[in-house]
Amino acid sequence: MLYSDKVMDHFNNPRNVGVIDDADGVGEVGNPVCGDMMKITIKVDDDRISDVKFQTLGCGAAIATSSIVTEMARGMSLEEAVGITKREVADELGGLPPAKMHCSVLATDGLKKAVDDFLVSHGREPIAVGTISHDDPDFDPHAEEPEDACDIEAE
Amino acid sequence: MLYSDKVMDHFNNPRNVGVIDDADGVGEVGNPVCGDMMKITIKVDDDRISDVKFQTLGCGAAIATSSIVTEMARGMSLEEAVGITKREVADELGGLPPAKMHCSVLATDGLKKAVDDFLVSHGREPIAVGTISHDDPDFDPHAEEPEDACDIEAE
Amino acid sequence: MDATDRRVYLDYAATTPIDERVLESMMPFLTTAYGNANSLYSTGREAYSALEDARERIAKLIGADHPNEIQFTGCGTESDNAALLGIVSRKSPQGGHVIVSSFEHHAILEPAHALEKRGYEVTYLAPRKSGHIAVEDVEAALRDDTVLVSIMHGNNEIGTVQPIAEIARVAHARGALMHTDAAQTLGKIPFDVNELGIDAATFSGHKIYAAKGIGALYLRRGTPFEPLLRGGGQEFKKRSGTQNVPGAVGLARALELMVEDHEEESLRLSTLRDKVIEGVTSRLENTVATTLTEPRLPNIASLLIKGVEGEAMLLQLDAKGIAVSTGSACSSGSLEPSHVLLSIGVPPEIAHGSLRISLGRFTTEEDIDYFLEVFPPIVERLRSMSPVYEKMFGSSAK
Amino acid sequence: MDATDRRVYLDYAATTPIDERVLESMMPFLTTAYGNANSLYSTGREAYSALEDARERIAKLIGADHPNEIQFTGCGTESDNAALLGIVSRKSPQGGHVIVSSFEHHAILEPAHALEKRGYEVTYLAPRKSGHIAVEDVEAALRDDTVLVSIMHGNNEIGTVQPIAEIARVAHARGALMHTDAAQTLGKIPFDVNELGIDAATFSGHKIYAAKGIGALYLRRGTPFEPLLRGGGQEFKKRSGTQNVPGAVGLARALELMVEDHEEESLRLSTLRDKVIEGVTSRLENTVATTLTEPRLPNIASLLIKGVEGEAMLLQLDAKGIAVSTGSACSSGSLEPSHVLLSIGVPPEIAHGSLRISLGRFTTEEDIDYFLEVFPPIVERLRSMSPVYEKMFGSSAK
Ligand SMILES: Cc1ncc(COP(=O)(O)O)c(C=O)c1O
Ligand SMILES: Cc1ncc(COP(=O)(O)O)c(C=O)c1O
Repeated sequence: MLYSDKVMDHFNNPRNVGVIDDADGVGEVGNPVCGDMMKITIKVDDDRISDVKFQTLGCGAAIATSSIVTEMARGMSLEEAVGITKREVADELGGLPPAKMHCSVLATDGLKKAVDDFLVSHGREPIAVGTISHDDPDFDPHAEEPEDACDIEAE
Repeated sequence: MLYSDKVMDHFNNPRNVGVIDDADGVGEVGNPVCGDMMKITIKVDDDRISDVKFQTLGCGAAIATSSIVTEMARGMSLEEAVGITKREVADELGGLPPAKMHCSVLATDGLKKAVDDFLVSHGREPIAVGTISHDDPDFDPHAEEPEDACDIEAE
Repeated sequence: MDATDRRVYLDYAATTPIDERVLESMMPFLTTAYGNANSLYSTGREAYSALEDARERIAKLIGADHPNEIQFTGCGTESDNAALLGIVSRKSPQGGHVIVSSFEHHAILEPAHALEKRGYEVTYLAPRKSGHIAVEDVEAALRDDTVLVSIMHGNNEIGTVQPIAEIARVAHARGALMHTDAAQTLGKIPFDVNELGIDAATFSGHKIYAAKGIGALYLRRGTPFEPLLRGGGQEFKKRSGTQNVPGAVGLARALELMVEDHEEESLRLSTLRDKVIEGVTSRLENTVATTLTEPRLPNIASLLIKGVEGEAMLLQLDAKGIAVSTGSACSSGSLEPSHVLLSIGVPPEIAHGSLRISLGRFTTEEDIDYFLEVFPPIVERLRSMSPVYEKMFGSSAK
Repeated sequence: MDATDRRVYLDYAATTPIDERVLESMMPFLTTAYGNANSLYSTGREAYSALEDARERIAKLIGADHPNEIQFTGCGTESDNAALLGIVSRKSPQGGHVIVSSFEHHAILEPAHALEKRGYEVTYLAPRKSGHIAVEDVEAALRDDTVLVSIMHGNNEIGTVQPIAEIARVAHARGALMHTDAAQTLGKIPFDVNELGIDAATFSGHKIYAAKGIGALYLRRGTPFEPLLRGGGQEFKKRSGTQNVPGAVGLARALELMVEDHEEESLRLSTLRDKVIEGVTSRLENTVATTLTEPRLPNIASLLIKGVEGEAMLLQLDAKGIAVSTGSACSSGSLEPSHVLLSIGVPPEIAHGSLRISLGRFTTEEDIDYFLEVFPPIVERLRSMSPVYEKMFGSSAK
């Protein structure tokens, strides 16, 4: 398995790590039992994301997708932010190994949750509810299994 | 498969090749269909083998066993000559690869036939009749198959 | 030296470099002595002699009764597959029962699943918490129709060594045959097929400084066996395919080198291994050795680093030039973390943070010092990025 | 030069030396770049990149649609076994019909026998007298339940090349899949998986100046397949076992070198081959080419030398430093001479006297001259030692 240079850059130098103390919205997704978990906090100004920070427990792809999604979301309208797809996240990173595509879902789902948290806490309708899911919209149950060397063990 | 030096010597420099024109006994064994055939001619003096010559079509082991058996038989009494076993022939050559042990039978059987031919043509009882056989007295049908690399193909 | 130029290989259990003395022994057969070992002319006989010489030396080094009990194969996986499928399907073609441990390498587990599909019953025997298979558990699992017991000698992830001689004894007492996967142990700890009393054993070249692409299978004379690779009848009709003569010659040389100094080397490595374990657990809270129960391989340190994910550690160490391995699911693309860790009761959220440091011939004390210097800040940084570390482990440890 | 010091290798169909350019390409992976291609750190990624690069180059050179259609294996025999057993047992687990030719390599015939034991029906299709499989014979043998047709591309003993594209077409028309054993043809004659229309193909490294211990299997995407070696899931789960990276890199380089100049080389070799045939048959009575019907491989001269036994010729040539091969039973320890020669109707007593001269990259015209000088007296001497030569062949020829 090979990560792109951009993935490695975002993994080694993740942007926007941390927690916004007076956050307007908070999203938490994932589960340590599955090996990855993400918490994202946002500041919202005029229905735009003015600041965003994340914390992630997880593999290289989990951390890199978290990092890039914060970069993508900053300055976006809430509608736009909720619309970011896992494919866009992966593309922005110059691609992800097939076995790692699910990590992009963590990042987009976390962001959606944070936006909804902001909306609901302000008495508004959530945008993302129902669309949040760890299910991969691109998932094709009949596709061949990901053909990638990371899919195997090194001994 | 490795032939011993002595096998290679007898193969490359076979002793007593040819046909004795006024032979007292002639033995022919084998079959070109099986890939090997031997003809042995003997002179007998006073019930001893005074001269012996052979012709052989066959592999290295067939030629080498033919050659050594003529050396062994020369000067022997007819009784002694008929008593040479395939194991003795192989031992005399410093051993044969398991897959080639059957070649020693060709040599001993040829010699026996020549002796019997002499006896019968002189109105005497054959010694060897009934003992001549391509069956290997050492053959064990329950033994493992010969474990030797010559037992396989080189591609 | 600039730290980032430094290269420290600590993954000898995954693969080893070829020792240059091994490569040297192979070179004639990679260049001038290229004959097919099955050809009758001198170039072939030269290859044949080298092959048979390699076989004899290996046979002797593992205490085999006869060189022909060694077949050369293409890898450890092939040996494992051939042993499991070949013995079981010949000894008991109509079905029966097989025992393997649940922390075998996949090269055993997968053929075991294949046997199940063909109608055999397979018991996957769990190790005890210490990471060892208990003889009495094998005894309890044995049945009258047990055909084969296959328990690995040394575990590749946690380094525990199983009581193979005792297991073989109880297996034989019930009429079952015994195979052991010795890919990780050969040359590292004493290995004698008669002392162990086994019927078959798996070896892999690239774990002991020989080449990739060569393995061997020990098969005691008379053991029922059906070949996995069929064809020209090489290797006493037990493994067809033109023999990899340089590979075989290298394997023999490699084993000789391993056995030559295995006592000193074992001591040297286990000292370094203990230094790794002590160094990490004393420098970092919430870290623990996976198991410390003997017997263990001298060269494997298995650690659980709570609250971090293995692949992340691995990649950060790689950025510092250090090569290690993890049992995290994320590194393998599977959904579950290492079946080995789960088998000994490590919870998944901890197993994701496992780290395997495996040492070898070229590991120095400086390598370990460098690792111990570089590793703690990496863990601390990753933990500081985690949304749950404090919650899950922070208070408990402080 | 003293004649006995001279070494002339004329058995390239048995195995080839590693080309030094191939060995050079392998060397980094035999020394510093020893990583396991499945490891995530840089040493592993380096090996992974080299492996995938080798796969891509091979895929391109055989016209494959996707690099993942190439799996690396341990030898041609493994590829043959995996293809036959893996495709048939996955496509039609409940049984069915399989067609192979009767002059396949044993690496196909033996697994075919194994399929028969498992309840499949196998047709062993005989070649015509010319040594070629006729398309209409395949067509006639095809049935509605035919699962797979496996016909070798180039025959290793007599060098005939089969009409694979046409055979694949008729096989597909009846819903059967098509495999071809291309161990002897890859790189020697044009080989494009799409032009041939095949679903699977076998390659072997040591036949094309790569190392022993490496082979490959082409498997068209979507072809049903069950792995022969199961374990860690390498090679897209189709062939487990730590990959032989140096072997794979060498195979790619070797194929490149083959393809680079195959047209000139083909011409050069076929000229030398014809010189061998012409030289022997004109110098010696009662000798004949086994077949002269095209298409044939450029590098194999198969001769029938009546009234002598093959092993004897072979050993006498060896004493002069010349390496050749024979289809005589005596050289293989089996009871029957070459099944290939018998399959095209050569009587056993003639087949025992077969000789295969196979040429390659390092064969020179001087080599052939030397062979042609040395060979006739050997045959004459052996014939003069034969008790039956005059009787069987003497009068007919004189
Ligand atoms: C215990 C064990 N068994 C089997 C294997 C498989 O060996 P190979 O990679 O040579 O196929 C390995 C290593 O990969 C191993 O560690
Ligand atoms: C036509 C053919 N198929 C298969 C093989 C087997 O290849 P390997 O020796 O690499 O197993 C060979 C040569 O040995 C061959 O000539």
